[in-house]
Amino acid sequence: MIDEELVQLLTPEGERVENSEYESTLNGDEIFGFYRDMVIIRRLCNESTSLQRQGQLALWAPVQGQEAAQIGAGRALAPMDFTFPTYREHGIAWCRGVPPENMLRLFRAVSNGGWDPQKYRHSVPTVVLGSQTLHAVGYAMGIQRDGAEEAAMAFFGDGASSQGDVMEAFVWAASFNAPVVFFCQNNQWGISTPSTVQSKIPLYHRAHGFGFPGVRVDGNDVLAVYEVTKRALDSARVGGGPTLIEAYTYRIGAHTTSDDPTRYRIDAEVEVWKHRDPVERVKALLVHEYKVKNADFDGVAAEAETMALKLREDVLAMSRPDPITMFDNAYAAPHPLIEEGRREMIDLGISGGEL
Amino acid sequence: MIDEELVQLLTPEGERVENSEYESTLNGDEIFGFYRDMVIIRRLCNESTSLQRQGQLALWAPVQGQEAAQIGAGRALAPMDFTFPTYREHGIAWCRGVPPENMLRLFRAVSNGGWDPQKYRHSVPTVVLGSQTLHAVGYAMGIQRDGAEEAAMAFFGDGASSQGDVMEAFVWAASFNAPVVFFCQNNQWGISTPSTVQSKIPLYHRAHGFGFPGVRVDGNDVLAVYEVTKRALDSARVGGGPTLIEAYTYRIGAHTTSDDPTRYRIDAEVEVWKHRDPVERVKALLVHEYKVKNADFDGVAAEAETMALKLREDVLAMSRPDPITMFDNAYAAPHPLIEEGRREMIDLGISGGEL
Amino acid sequence: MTTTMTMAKALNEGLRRAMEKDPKVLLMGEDIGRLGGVFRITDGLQKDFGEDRVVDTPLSESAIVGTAVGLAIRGYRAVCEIQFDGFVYPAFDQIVSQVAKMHKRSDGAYKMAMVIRIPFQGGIGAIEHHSESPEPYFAQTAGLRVVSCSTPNDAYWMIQQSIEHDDPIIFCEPKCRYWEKGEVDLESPPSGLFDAVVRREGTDVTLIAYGASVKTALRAAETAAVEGTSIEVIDTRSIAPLDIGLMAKSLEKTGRVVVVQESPHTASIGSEIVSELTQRCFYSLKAPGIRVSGYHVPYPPTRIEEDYRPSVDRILDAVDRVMGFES
Amino acid sequence: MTTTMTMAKALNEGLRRAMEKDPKVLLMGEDIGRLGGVFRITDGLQKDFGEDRVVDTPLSESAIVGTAVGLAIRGYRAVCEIQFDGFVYPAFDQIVSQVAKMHKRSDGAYKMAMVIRIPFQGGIGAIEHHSESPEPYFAQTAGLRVVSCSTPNDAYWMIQQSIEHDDPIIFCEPKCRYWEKGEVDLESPPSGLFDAVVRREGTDVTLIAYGASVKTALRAAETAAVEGTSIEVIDTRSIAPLDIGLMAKSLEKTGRVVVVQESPHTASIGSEIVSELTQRCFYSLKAPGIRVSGYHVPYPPTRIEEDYRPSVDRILDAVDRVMGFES
Ligand SMILES: Cc1ncc(C[n+]2csc(CCOP(=O)(O)OP(=O)(O)O)c2C)c(N)n1
Ligand SMILES: Cc1ncc(C[n+]2csc(CCOP(=O)(O)OP(=O)(O)O)c2C)c(N)n1
Ligand SMILES: [Mg+2]
Ligand SMILES: [Mg+2]
Repeated sequence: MIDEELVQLLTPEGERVENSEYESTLNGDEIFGFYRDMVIIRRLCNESTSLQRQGQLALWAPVQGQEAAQIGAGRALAPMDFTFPTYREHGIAWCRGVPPENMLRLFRAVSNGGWDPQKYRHSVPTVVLGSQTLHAVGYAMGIQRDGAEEAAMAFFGDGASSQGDVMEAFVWAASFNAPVVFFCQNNQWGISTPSTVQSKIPLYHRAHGFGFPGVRVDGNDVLAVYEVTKRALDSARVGGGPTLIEAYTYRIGAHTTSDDPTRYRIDAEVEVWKHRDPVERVKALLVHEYKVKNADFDGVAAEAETMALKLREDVLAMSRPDPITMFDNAYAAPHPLIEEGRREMIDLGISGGEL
Repeated sequence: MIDEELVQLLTPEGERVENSEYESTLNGDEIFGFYRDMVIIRRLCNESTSLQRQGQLALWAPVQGQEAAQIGAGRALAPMDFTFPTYREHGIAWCRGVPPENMLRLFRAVSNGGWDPQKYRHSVPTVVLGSQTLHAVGYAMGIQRDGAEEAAMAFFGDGASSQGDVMEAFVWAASFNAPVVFFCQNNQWGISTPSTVQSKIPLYHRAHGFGFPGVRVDGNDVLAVYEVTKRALDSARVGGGPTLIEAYTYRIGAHTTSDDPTRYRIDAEVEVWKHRDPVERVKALLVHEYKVKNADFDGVAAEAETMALKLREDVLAMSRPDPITMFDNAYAAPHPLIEEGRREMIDLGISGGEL
Repeated sequence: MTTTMTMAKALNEGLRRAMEKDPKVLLMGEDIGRLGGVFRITDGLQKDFGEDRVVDTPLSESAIVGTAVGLAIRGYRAVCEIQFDGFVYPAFDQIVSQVAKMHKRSDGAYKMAMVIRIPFQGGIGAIEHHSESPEPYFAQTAGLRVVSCSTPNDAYWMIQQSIEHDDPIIFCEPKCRYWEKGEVDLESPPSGLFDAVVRREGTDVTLIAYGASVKTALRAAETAAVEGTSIEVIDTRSIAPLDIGLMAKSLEKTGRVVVVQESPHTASIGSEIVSELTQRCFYSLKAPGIRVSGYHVPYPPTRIEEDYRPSVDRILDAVDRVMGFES
Repeated sequence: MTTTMTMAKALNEGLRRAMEKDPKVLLMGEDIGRLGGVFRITDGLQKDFGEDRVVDTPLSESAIVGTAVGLAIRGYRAVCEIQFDGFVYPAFDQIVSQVAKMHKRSDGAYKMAMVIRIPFQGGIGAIEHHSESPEPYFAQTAGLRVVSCSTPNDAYWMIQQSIEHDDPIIFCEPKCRYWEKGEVDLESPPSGLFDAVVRREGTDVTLIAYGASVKTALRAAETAAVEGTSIEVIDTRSIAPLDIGLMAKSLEKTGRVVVVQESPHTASIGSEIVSELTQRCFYSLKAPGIRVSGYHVPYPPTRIEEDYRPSVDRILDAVDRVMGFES
């Protein structure tokens, strides 16, 4: 994994790497905290996959392999920053404080969102590829007008990078010098499409053509992701303008539970990347450098287990919404067709709801 | 006008410039031919402006200042190449052999196109900014499938460069290594918007982020534009993939005859660029290096005059189409609503046409 | 207090007043700053409110609307200018999948307060893409509201009401009426934003129109009056939702309805009005409702646009048909 | 020769046959190659026809359609797969301003022969944007044609007929029916591409539907039959243009019409059908036409989608209303 361009602070074996531009500012407790985040997210993700297999979720989009990218980025955020995710940013949602059961409301098909985006400063899940990048830029333009020292951060994938919206977001961010960080998780696949179909050169280069910095970071190295993201956010908050971060990582699992990756990629590739596991890497560091005990790791595992059980319970308890709720929040102000629809539904006896 | 990045073969004063990468391959006759093209195009453009002022055209989009960019590019094309213009590529249309009166049918509002795009291998005028760049890439993908040694060439402006479609065209051209040349005339304005709003760095850099070459050429230097374009086309035709050419030039006139540039730009800027006039530049070269006589220049002027008169006559002779022609070519195959519309129009006595 | 001004000026004044009232209101669009917009609707506003509130944007419609979404999340109220109707489609995805659905997706946490101003319809002799009627697309889309002004007074008030409204609004401006003058009441709005109004009373036929077609409808009504037919002209003002109640009341009186629109008739506002009215007023109907629409062709070269757009003659022909239906 | 297959397989076979017949036919889309598309409609085709004819594209819908335009100019016939209905909107501008209008703009020199395949409507329990009904937008747009298959046999033939057709066609596939089996006649097409068909004969009510709703309509007709109401079910097949003639003939017999669709009713296909039929069959009408549609809300979370989509119950309720109208 020798790549001149890649910012890396830890080898896949968990050994420190010298980097002329970035150094880790994290202490052992913080790193252990990141480890805990990653373990919990992975466990919750696995639980969600089983829930889906058992027919309890309509769909699940696994995050396995991308935990370091998401936790490194998520932990670099300041509370007042605002994040704009896709459908796979469970690790970011976790860092923003979104309760896990909220993350699953979309996948249980009981909500088109799932959490209060204003409360957690973490926007709604975005399924139409790339749209959210423009929302982030607009939000960042709002930050500028408020004179606030805050940043917006947009997440997207290697596949989404080919959408016009994402590139318009680059144009605008550069034009207005907006306080926004673009965080592209290049997990090398967009469903069955390899990232080389989107770009033959590393994606972070794209930023340079728009006039702002692009950085490629080892997305399986939580220390590196953290430092790179933190610097980009710090810069954005004080008028330094946008940065594109390409977190070079890998989607270990299927695109979603509906997908069958054996149809389009070979096991050997997955195996190679399993050896670059982001969780094991930081665990190795914790063992060697910080002498963290097995008992501590076990403690995290146990905590994750408990959370997974709680998540399962919460999901099972999410019942089918009253159909009449489909009329809620379609509009903010009264609307005759909404009233008409509600009335019809009640008349038909489909809902026991009231007008 | 010292700009390290800019490919230039002639100074604004018409003196040769040494360039390490490009040298002019044109002989005196050819250069005189380009001069003639430019003079004719300018004259026809001025005639069109007067026609508009006299109420004979709905609109006109002047090309003044951009003659070298268009003639240099247009003359670099091979007959079998296919070009995809905007609404301002009168010089390209000229090089493709489109009769001048055809170019004006759009502006006289008697057609949404005006010429046979298949015959001249020059596509229809495109008004929705940037759309045509994708058409060019698709056409180039067709060339690849036919195994032909041809190229497609897409024209667009600095303003249009901010449209998602243009950037998707870059992604696709790179991904498929398509034989397409993107020719951006950076005339520094998109109506009232300076090109610096679209990009703070020179636009040709954008190509590098997509993984293909970008070149900035002095768009007022017909020799340089020709060589740069020719090389890009040659490369595309033999599998070298796309190139982005930024022709750095200036829109001397108004955006269109509906526009009032005094509202947003200062005369001094226009004056500076008038001193970089593309026609005068090549004329100076012809005088000094090739000893072209005044009589020859006068001959061109007279020829242009005759063509302008003919254009005026042709335009005045373009009468209002029979309204029933609006139903022609809406569909290629029969369609009940078209029949219905035709019938109604005839019944109403609006058209004397027949079903 | 009333004063006379063009619709363009009324919109300009309406925007100014909205910006004065609420510092969160900002304008975004192509060429709206120094140039004042290609129609000068925002003339002088950048000078008075600054570049942060009257934003000249890069040329990307999807981004104009997409960033307005982000601004709405941050509590701003963006008024986006789309330069011409035919250039709204690059923003269609953001409008239909984001603007229209984000309030719902956020379970009410986000308000998508924004106005998307579109100079629409034809009649100015322009080239292609400058004369279209995209309102049926937006009316079909749940989550949006669509309105159109037909007089300077409505322009002045409806733009302000739209900006104050918490749902996203597609604001359709009949560009061929920008330069026509009318009385503007600077003190109180003529009616609610979603109310239709009767522009002329009549007893034989209900003639429904919006935008530029309202004036054409009124002209047709005048001509018809000379010939003895009494036409009631209704300006829908709101295109979605439709104030069907008012239209039904009129139809119950007249028994005949003609709807005028510049868009082609398939799945149009006219189709909607005719379907709804047929359902509500079936027994009052003396003739089936008729739509007078643009033809089902791409907007033609404008030398012949007046034969594409519903004309007084075509409206009167439709009136004759509904009047003569029994025979 | 007939054989039984699913609609997914029928589309696959239809595509295969079209590609065999005409070397200019090529398929483009996201994940259509090695994966065979998320619905496996193109399964195995890349293996057999190569990467140049079954093109896995970068993820940009506007480019999928925009390059298809260029390919059409070069004489190719692209069949574009849009992965799900909700992802067609980024391509809306190319579809509406280019695909629909280039034949006209070129004064006939260009043929925009292409098919844009869209798996549409709901019923598969998916997340947002995977269950929409965008057909009203395309039906409104002059220059386009819109069709939808409701059986494997139609799927097999209509996809081939669409590919052979010289106008651009929006091909709407009812995704929730992909896995249902039916007889496919491999020798001759059931009817012309733009013909509606009567799926069940009846005398009391004309029930019109397309796509996934056809089966629901047939179920409703069965139930109604038990209760003594005879319903004629028409599958429009073509959504634009509409085969109004066939529908009018039915309505002249029954006097009552109900249209079923999953899109909201405003400016919808249903509005169009009701308006047109009212105009053509005014004196035959015993009751006003009724539309049974999706509600005017963003497509809801799919745990409750079956209460959003027109159900047998809602259709029967509408049937009761048109049957009981006189009383
Ligand atoms: C506009 C749009 N087109 C297509 C899709 C269908 N789709 C969902 S995810 C996906 C792949 C995205 O890949 P990438 O951006 O790399 O993100 P990842 O799934 O790898 O996290 C596709 C094509 C979509 N959601 N939106
Ligand atoms: C999608 C779209 N948005 C807006 C417009 C209106 N418009 C026409 S030309 C123009 C400026 C284009 O500038 P540029 O691309 O630099 O080309 P130039 O006119 O300078 O040749 C604008 C905004 C349009 N034609 N298409
Ligand atoms: Mg990916
Ligand atoms: Mg320009």
